[in-house]
Amino acid sequence: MFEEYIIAIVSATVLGLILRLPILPDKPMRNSWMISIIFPTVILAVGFFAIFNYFKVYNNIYTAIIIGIFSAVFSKFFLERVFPKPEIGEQA
Amino acid sequence: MVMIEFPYAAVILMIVGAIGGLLQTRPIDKILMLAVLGDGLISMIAAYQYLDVAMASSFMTFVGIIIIMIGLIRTLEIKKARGELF
Amino acid sequence: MIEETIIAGIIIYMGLRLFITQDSLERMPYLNVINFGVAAIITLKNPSPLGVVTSMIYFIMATVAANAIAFTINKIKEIEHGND
Amino acid sequence: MNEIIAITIGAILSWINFVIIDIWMGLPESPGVRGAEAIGKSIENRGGDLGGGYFSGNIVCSPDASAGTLLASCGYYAFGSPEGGLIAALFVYFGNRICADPGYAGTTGALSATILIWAATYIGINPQNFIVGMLLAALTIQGIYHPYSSKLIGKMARKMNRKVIKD
Repeated sequence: MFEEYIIAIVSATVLGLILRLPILPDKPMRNSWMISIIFPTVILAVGFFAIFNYFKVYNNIYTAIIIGIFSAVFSKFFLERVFPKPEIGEQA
Repeated sequence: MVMIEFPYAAVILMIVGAIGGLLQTRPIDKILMLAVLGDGLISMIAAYQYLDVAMASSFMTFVGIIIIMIGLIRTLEIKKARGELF
Repeated sequence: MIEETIIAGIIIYMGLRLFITQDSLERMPYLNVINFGVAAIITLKNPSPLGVVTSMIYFIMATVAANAIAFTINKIKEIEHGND
Repeated sequence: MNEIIAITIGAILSWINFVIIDIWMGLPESPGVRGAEAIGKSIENRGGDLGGGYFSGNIVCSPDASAGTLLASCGYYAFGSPEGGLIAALFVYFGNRICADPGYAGTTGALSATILIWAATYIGINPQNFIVGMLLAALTIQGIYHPYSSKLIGKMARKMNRKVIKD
């Protein structure tokens, strides 16, 4: 039950370290926009795997590893393009 | 013990949105009341379990409100640049 | 059943109070409570995964719309009274 | 009569959860967007506190820990297991990024609410009590009377060292 979540977290962390993501954000941590391992890569990995864990077919180890790799690649290369950082004084 | 069914609350929301939108005079208040009317309509749809209609109308209503907002700001800026506002 | 009664009562109270109030910036927190109530009733009426996805999409889109409305109220006030 | 006690306990737990996390993540410090600043100034003009006003404006303008608590309890109730809370954290993070916010408060609130509900099911409090309780908690902050609630939030923020940053 909980092993697949841990495997997804470990997979995301290892690929994030290979891709040179920082581990923690900048020091005033509650208003920095830096993308790091513990936020949001691990959150993305756990959330995506929870969707697959609800359907009882795909909750095996290989899906967990693939989800971890996908979330690390997504947060490294595509997250800034999908949800860009707002300019100063811009609305939603 | 008194029990209130939910559709009465949705009906009251829709009446508040409609009459409030009639009584207000500024455009921004009219659009805020339009948002209240959309809330009542979506909750009434979802209370009778038409979930796909509720999902589609929650997209379309609020995206429409955002587009109306952008048009309102542009209109007021053009009016101010021409000097027609005061 | 008592949950539905409480949520309906809160929504009726907030709707009437939003109808009475005249300040347009004071209306925004009341509108936020109405959004909370509608997102709660969607899940309570439909306890299924599609129901909770509908509730999440509704709440996020309503919050984006409330953000746009508050921004526009501020912008209109700046335009009418000069940006100072 | 048992349900009323459960709803009361759920309301108190979710109130503590979202107020503590929102203040800890610095919502009373500064308005994130321009609309939140306008709402805060309006509440201050009506006799409230500026930090509490920024708190209310930030809750209105982006899904923070209050939305995280509500959607996590909704997900727990619909899915019947803690996976719903994790999915709610994912959705709240995406919604926060749409609304021009870094997204720390929403995801932290959703995950802590998931843990809290999972612990509370052992003492007989169901997730639907948490849904109604979160609505009651949001009503006490946003709906009753704005000056009193903003003064309470301002006092708690000053005690937790999250004052308004003036520039």
